[in-house]
Amino acid sequence: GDDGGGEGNTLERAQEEGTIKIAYAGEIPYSFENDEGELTGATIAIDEEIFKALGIDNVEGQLVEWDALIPGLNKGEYDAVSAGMSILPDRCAKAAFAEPTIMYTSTLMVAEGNPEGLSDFASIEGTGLTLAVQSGAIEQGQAQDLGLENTMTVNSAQDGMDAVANGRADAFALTNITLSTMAEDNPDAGVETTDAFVAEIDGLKQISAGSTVFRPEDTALLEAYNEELAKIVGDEQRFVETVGEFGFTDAERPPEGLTAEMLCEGDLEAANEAADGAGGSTDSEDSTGSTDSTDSTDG
Amino acid sequence: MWENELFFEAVPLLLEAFIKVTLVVTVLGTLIAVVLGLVWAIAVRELPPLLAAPLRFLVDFIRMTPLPVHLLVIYYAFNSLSAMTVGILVIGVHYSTYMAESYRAGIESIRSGQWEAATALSLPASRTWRAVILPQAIRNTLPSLGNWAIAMFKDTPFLIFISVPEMVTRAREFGGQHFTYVEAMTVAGVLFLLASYPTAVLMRKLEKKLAY
Amino acid sequence: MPTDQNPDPATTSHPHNGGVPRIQFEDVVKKFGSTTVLEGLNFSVDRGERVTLIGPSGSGKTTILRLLMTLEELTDGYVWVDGDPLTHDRRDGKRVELKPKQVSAVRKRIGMVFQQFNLFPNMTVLQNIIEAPVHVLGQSTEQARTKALELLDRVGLGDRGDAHPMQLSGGQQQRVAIARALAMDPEILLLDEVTSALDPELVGEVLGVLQDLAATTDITMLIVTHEMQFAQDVSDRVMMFDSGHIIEEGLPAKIFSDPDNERTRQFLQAVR
Amino acid sequence: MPTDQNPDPATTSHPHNGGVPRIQFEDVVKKFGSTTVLEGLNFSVDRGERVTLIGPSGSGKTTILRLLMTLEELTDGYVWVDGDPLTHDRRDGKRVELKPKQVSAVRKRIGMVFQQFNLFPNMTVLQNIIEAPVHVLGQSTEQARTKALELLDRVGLGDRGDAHPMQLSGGQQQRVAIARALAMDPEILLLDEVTSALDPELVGEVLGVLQDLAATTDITMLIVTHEMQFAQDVSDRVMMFDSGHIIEEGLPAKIFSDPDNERTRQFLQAVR
Amino acid sequence: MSDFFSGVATALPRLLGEGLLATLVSFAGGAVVMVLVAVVLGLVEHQAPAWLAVIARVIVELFRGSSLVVQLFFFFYVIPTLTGVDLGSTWTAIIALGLNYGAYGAEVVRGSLNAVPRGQWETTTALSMPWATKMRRVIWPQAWALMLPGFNNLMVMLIKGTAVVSLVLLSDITFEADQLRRQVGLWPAFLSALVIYYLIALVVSTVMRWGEGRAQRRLGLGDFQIRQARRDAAKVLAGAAAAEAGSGGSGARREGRDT
Ligand SMILES: Nc1ncnc2c1ncn2[C@@H]1O[C@H](COP(=O)(O)OP(=O)(O)OP(=O)(O)O)[C@@H](O)[C@H]1O
Ligand SMILES: Nc1ncnc2c1ncn2[C@@H]1O[C@H](COP(=O)(O)OP(=O)(O)OP(=O)(O)O)[C@@H](O)[C@H]1O
Ligand SMILES: [Mg+2]
Ligand SMILES: [Mg+2]
Repeated sequence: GDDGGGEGNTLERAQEEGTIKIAYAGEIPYSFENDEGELTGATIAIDEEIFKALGIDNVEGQLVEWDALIPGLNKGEYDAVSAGMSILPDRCAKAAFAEPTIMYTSTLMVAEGNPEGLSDFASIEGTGLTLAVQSGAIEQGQAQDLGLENTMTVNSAQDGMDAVANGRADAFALTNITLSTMAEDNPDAGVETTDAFVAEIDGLKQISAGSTVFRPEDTALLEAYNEELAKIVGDEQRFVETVGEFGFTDAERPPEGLTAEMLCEGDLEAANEAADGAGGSTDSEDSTGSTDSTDSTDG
Repeated sequence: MWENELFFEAVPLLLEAFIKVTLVVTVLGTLIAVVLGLVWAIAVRELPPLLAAPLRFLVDFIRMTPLPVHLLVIYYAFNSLSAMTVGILVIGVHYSTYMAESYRAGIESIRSGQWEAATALSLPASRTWRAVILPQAIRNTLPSLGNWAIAMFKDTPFLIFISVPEMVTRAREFGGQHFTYVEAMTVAGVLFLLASYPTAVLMRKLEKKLAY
Repeated sequence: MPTDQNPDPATTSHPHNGGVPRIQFEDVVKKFGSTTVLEGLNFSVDRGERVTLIGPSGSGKTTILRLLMTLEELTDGYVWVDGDPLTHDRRDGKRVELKPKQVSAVRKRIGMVFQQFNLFPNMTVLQNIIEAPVHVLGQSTEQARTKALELLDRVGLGDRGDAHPMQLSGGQQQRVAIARALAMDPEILLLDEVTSALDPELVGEVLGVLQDLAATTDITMLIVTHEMQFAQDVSDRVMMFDSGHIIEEGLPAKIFSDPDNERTRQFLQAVR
Repeated sequence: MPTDQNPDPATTSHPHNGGVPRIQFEDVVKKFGSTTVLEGLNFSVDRGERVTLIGPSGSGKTTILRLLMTLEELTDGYVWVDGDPLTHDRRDGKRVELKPKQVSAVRKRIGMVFQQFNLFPNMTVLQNIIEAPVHVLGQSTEQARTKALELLDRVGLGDRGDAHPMQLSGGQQQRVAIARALAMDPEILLLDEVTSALDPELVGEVLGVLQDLAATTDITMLIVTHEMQFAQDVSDRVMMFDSGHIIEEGLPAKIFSDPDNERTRQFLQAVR
Repeated sequence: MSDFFSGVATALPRLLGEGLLATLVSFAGGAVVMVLVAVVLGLVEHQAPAWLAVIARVIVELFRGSSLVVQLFFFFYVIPTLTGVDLGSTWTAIIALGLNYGAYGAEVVRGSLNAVPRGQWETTTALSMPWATKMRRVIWPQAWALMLPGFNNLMVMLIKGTAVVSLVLLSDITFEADQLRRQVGLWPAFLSALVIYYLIALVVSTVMRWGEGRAQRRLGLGDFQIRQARRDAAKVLAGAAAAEAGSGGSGARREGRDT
C-alpha cells in the first residue's frame, strides 16, 4: 500500500520515480503473469509502450480480483488498471477511462463439439441451460438484461473454463479473445469457442471497447496517456505490432471516431455509427434507457 | 462516501444470501462436524495405536492448516461437486477436528472415579461408554459444540475463495458492481453481529443451565 | 515380618472349600514407574473377617484395595480370591495373565465404596443402584428395583430413590454408594476412607450404616479408615502398614491400646 | 441472646485506650442476595482475648471472619477495631463508607490464615513471607528477611526458606502461612479451620505452632475450628453460633462439658 | 510422480519467497497486536470500573461477533473511504488479524484471571497489598501460566487466519499457491502450501508449549492443572469464557477493586 488517492499529481510522481503501479486481473491475453513470472499481455504491452513514451520505464503489476479493481484504484493501492476493462457508464461515474484501446466481441465457451448447438445469448434463451459469467464482466450484465435464468457467477476466466470442462456449466460467456486464447492454450480441456458475436439488446449492438482506467482526479495522467494512445491506435501497423503476439488483429483496433465519452454516456447510437463508419445507421431512437443498465443489477 | 440508497439496496440482497447460503452452510456444516467430531474422538481413543496414530495426525493436520487452502484443493480436485457442496463438506470436516477436541476434553473431564466405579461394578466397556461416560461427556461438551458452530458461522465468508455466493461474496460482488464496498460490507458486518451476538448469549445461558 | 503366611497354592484353581482364605496376596509387587509401593506383600483374609488397614499417608493402603478391585495392574505376584486367581494365574510355575472375561467373573464377587462416592450423576439414585444388577448380572429391572428399594431402606433412604445424586448431602450420597455396592451381592466389600470427604456432622450416619452392615451380614470387609473408634468397634483384625509392609497386626483392642511397635504407637498418637 | 453488649460508640473515632474492645461488631447485617446470614449481630472481643467460634455448617462463622478481613462487604451495621471504624463510620448518626486508603490502614492490623493455606506458588517460602512487609509496610528486604527467618524458626521450618510451596506438605504449608501472617505484626489473627484441609497426621504440628503462639504472645485471636480439644486448650471464650446468632457463650470448660443449650449439646455430640 | 516432484520443486521457491514473507509478516505483526489487545482488553474487562469494562466488552463482542473477512474488507476499503485513514495492505492485515484474535485473546486473559484461585486474591487483600503490587507480584505470574495454552491455540488460529490476507492484496502463501496451480498443477502447489503452513504452526506451537512448561513449572503446577488449563483455553477460544465470569469471577473482581 502507498499513500492515499493522491491529488492528481500521479503523473509527476511516476515520472520522477520512473515507476508506475498498475493492477491487472490475470486474464490471458490482456494482462497476466507468464510462466517466467513476467507481467505481459496486450493491454500491458500498449500501456508499457505509452508509459515508456511518458518517461516511465518501470511498470509494476498487482494481481487483483476483478470485483476489487476499481475500489482498489480509488483508494490508491495502484495508479491504473490495465485489464482491458470495458468502458461503461456506471464505471465512468467512478473512474476515468482512457480512450478505447481494444474492441470487444463476445463468445461462448462450450463443451467440445458444441453439443447444445449454441451460438450467442439468443440461442440460450428459454433452454434452461446453465450459463457461466464472470463476476463483474459485461456479459454478466447482458445476461441479466436478457433475463437468462440459469446463470452462475465465476471469479475468473480459468474458473469459467473449469466450470464448462467439468459440466458445472453448459456455456461460459466472455470476451472472444480471452476465451479463444484459452481454448487454444488448453487443447486437452475438452472445450471450444463459438464464433464471436456482439450481443444485441433491443435491436442495438452492444458495442463495447476496453481501455486503461485511472483515478478521476488524475486528469494530467489521463490526457498524457490519451495523447500517446492515439498514436498507436491511429496506426494499424503499430497497433498490430504491439498486440499481435497476443492474438489481436486489426479487427480489435478501435475505429476512428469512437470515443470513451460515447461509451461513457451510453450513447450506443453514436457508437454504432462510429463503428459502422460514416454511413452506418441504426434503427432505434431512444435506446439510452436500456443500455444504461448494461452492467448493473439495478435499473 | 456513504450512500443510503446503496445501503438499502444491499440489505435485502445480502439478507437473501444470508438465509439461503450462509445459514444453510452453517446448519449442514454443523451437522457434519458434530457427527464426525464424535467419530474422531472415540476412534482415536478406541482404535489400536497403529490406526489411531495416523488418524490423529490427519485430524491434527487438518486442524492446523488453513481453511481457504482446503476449500481450494477440494474444489479443484473434485470437479463434479458444486462449490456449495464443497463449501459445506470442507467447512464441516474442518470444524469436526475442533469438535473432536471438545469431545475429547468432555470425555477427559469425567472424573476417573466414574470409570473406576464402572469397573468396580464390572460394567462392560460398551455399557460404560453408553450409560455413564457419553451422557456426561456430551452434556459437558454441548456448550463448546455450540460455540464452535458460531465460530463456523463466522468463518463462512472464507467460502469467498471458491465463490460460494454467501453473504460476503455477494457483498463484494455488489461492491464491485457499484465500485464501493462501504455500504455492502457495513450491511454484512451488521448482519453478522445481529445474528451471532444473541446466539452467543443463548449459548452462555445454555451452558449455565447444563452445569451440574 | 510377622505375617508371612504362605500356603503354597500350587494347583491352578482351588475348589471353594472352607479352608481356602477369602483373599490372599502372594508376593505382591506394585510399582508406579520407578517407585516401588509394595514389595513382595503377603497376607490373607478369612471368610467373613473384617480387617482394617491403618498406616501413614502413602503407605500403600489404597493401593492394596485398588489392586483387589483391578483398578491397578499387578506388577508381580498373585492375588487369589477364594483360591481363584484374580488377574494372574500360575500355570506350570509360570505367571499367566488372565483374559478380561475371566477377570470379570472373579471381580463380580467384590464390591467397593470410594472416598468420593462416585455416583453416576446422570442417573437417579435408583438407576445408580440397579444399573449393574441389570446390565451385569442380567437381573430383570423389576427384580433389581425391588432389591434396590430394600437396600435403600436399609441405608435409611427409602424415600430418595428418584432423587439425583447432586440433590443429596455427602452422607446420603455415600449411603447410596454403599447400597449400590451391596446390590451386586458381593462376598467382599472394600471401603477406602469412605467418610473422609464428609463434613464431620455427617460421618456418623455413614458409620452407623456400616456398623449395622457388619452386625447383620457376614460379608468379608477390607477397611481403610482414620476413624479409630469405628475401626475398633467393627474389625476383627487390624493391620498396620508402613512403606508397603505390614509392621504390626493383631486384635484391635491390643493394637489400639498397647501396640508393640514404636512406629504404630507414634502413628496412633498423631491421628488421635 | 446473652451477648448483647452495646456500648454506644457515638464519637467518630476513639483514642486507643485500654477500655475500648479490640473488635466490636455492632448491629452487623450480612446478606448474600436475598438470604440473610447475619441479622443484627453484636459482640466484642477484648485485647489479647482468644475466642473460638463453633456451630453447625452454614451458621455464619466464616462470614464473620471474612467481614473482619474485608473480604465481604458489610450489608449494614458497623465493625470497630480498637474503636476505629473498619469499613463504615458513623458521622452525625449517618453510616458513611470509608475510602480504600482508610480501610487499608485499619486492615493492616489484622492477619488471617486460611483453610487452603493460599501460599503464592510463584514464590519461595521466604519470598512469600517478606512480600508484604517489603511491598506493603515498606521494610527493607534485609530487615524483612531477618524477621522472616526468625518466624520460620518459630514454626519449625527454619531450613525450608528456599523451598517452593508445592514441595511442602500441607502441614508445612500451613505453618508457612501462619509465619506469613505474623510477618505483618498483626494485632488480630483470624484462623478459619486452618487444619481442615490437612491429613489427620499433620493436624498436630499446626496446632502445636498455634498453641505456642497463644502461649508466648498476646495477639488477639478469632478461631473457627472443629478441633474441640484445641479450642478448649487455647481459648478464653467459646461462642456457639446457629443461623447467624450467638446461642450460647462462655468459658470453654463449661461449654464443652456442660452446655446449657440443647442445640449446643447436640452439635458437640455430633462433632465428637 | 516425478511430475509431482518437479512441480513441487518449481513451486517451493515462490511459496518460500514472497509468499512466506507476506504470511510471516502478517502472522508476526498480528501476533504482537493480538497479545497487546488481549492483555489490555482482558485486564480492563476484569479490573476496571464498570463503565470502562463495558466499553472493552463491546469492543470484544464487536470483533468476536463479526467475521475476520468482513473486518479485513472493512479496514481496507470502508474505513479509508469514510475517514481517509488508509493503513495499506500490510498494516490492514496486521491490525485486522490482531484485533480479531486479540478479542478472543481478551477472553483468554479474563478467563485466566478468573482461574487464579480465589484464595490468592483474598490473600492479597488479607496482606493489604496495593493493586499494582498484587497484580505484578502475585496474580499476573499465575494468570500468565494459565493463559499461555490459550495463546498457543490463538497463535495457530492466527497463522491459519493469514490465509485470507490476499483479500487485501497481499501475495501470501495461499495466493501464490493458487497462482502456481495453473503452472505446476493442483497437488504440487497446494500440498506444498499445506505442509508449509503445518510446519509453521508446529514450530510456533512447540515454542509456545516450551514457554507454557516453563511458566507452569515456576508455579509448581502438576500435569492435572496443565491439562485443566489447556481445556479451559479451548473452551475460552470457542467463546465459552463468559459463563465462568459470572460465577467464579465476581468475587475475585470485587477483590480487585477495593484496594
Ligand atoms: N497413580 C499413581 N502414580 C504414581 N504413584 C502413585 C499412584 N498412586 C499411588 N501412588 C504412590 O503410591 C504410594 C502409596 O499410595 P496409596 O494411595 O496406596 O497410599 P495410602 O496408604 O492410601 O495413603 P493415604 O492415607 O494418603 O490415602 C504413595 O507413595 C503414592 O504416592
Ligand atoms: N458468597 C456467598 N454467596 C451466597 N451465600 C453465601 C456465600 N458465602 C456464604 N454464604 C452462605 O452464608 C451462610 C453462612 O456461611 P459460612 O460460610 O459463614 O458458614 P460457616 O459457619 O463458616 O459454615 P462451615 O462450617 O460450613 O464453614 C451459608 O448459608 C452459606 O451458604
Ligand atoms: Mg489412600
Ligand atoms: Mg466456614
